[in-house]
Amino acid sequence: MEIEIISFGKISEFIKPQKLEISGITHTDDLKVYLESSFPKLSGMKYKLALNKQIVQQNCEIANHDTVAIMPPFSGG
Amino acid sequence: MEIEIISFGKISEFIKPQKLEISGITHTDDLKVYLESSFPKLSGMKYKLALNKQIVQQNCEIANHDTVAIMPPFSGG
Amino acid sequence: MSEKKIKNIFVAGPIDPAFIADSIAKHGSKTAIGGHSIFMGQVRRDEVDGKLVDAIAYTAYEELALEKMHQIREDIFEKYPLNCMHVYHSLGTVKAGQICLFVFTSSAHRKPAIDACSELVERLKAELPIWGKELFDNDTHQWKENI
Amino acid sequence: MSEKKIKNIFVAGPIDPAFIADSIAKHGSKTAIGGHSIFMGQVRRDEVDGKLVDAIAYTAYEELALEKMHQIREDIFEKYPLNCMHVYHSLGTVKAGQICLFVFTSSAHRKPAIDACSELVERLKAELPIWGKELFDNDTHQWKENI
Repeated sequence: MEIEIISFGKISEFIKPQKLEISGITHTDDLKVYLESSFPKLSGMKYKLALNKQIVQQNCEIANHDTVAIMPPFSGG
Repeated sequence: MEIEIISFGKISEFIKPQKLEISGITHTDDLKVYLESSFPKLSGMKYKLALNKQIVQQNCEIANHDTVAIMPPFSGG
Repeated sequence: MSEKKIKNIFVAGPIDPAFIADSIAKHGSKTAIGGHSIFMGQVRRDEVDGKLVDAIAYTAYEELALEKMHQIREDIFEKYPLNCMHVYHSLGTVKAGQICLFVFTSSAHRKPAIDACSELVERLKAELPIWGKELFDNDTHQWKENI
Repeated sequence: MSEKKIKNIFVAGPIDPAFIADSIAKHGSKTAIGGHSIFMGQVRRDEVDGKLVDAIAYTAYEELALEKMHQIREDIFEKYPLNCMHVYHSLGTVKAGQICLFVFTSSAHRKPAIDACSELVERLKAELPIWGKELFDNDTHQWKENI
């Protein structure tokens, strides 16, 4: 299936917005493993995912055409 | 001796600034008794004294020409 | 003992929002500041026995209040790492909806500014010899009491 | 479920003190209010390894941030008896000394406004997907991290 990836803050410097063709990945925990191997810089970093504009708090199922945001720690204010 | 009396807030409505000739009164505790008998409305009220611009926390000695302020509870802000 | 510089905190009548904006803008050159905390007291149109508060007339034992404020200021500066502290209180008549108290603290990080501001407000209300007379719409009045 | 009205909190560039004054002045007609609490974040000219921060460039995951802010707003209104709550955050470039965050709460008595304001600031910093990029005077940058 195909998902859309967006990223923010310092992560946006090495992961550009893109469509990803993934297979065998059904949940966000699997996706994290996949992302960290595809983008090795990510593995040492603190980050959170948001799935379709919802922050991922626990392992969530991913569907075709979902949007996943990769977000480093927030620093507003 | 002679002392000067000033008053504030609701107390200023029945005790006007004035000089008081007192005798036999040497400390603020005695003065309170005297004031409450001279101005009966004062006796039911909460108030503090200030002696020469210092709030009276404990019984203080009064000297000739001192200024005593009679102050109801504060309500600034 | 070092020489005391007693600052005035009293302003005649209400505190203008433009004055507050000016005060904020002046801190733009203080680039070590990261957080500002402000408290403002506003006169409420309270209803008491069917009468409405039109305004509060403030009086103070000014010399004692400024002396006391000086102590409070020193205590707060000693307790919190502040860059700035400003306090203004109205004297005279302040109408309902107008501002009678303006407390403004600034620090590098947010916590000291926030904590100092709220401690200042508590201490001012409890310790400064200031009195508010609530003026009702039928020309009667009542002396306010802080609880 | 009731219809959600998602309010925008983002403003382009720094928050002008005149805007803050306007916001304060508008509350003059709300005569049930007795206390206002304000927090403002200001960009610090921090020094990092000999370089000075000239400005912070803010970006956000706007839709998620506004959704989250809506929840926070509802939580805070439920927890405190507030008359008003206003939050503004900059996007884009804010120079050292300029204001990037403005939080404004009002209530009949002082305590709810003060407590709600400080809780709001904590929650915004922790929960809103906003990122600050510190721009140094030698054209390098560093991504800020809230501690």
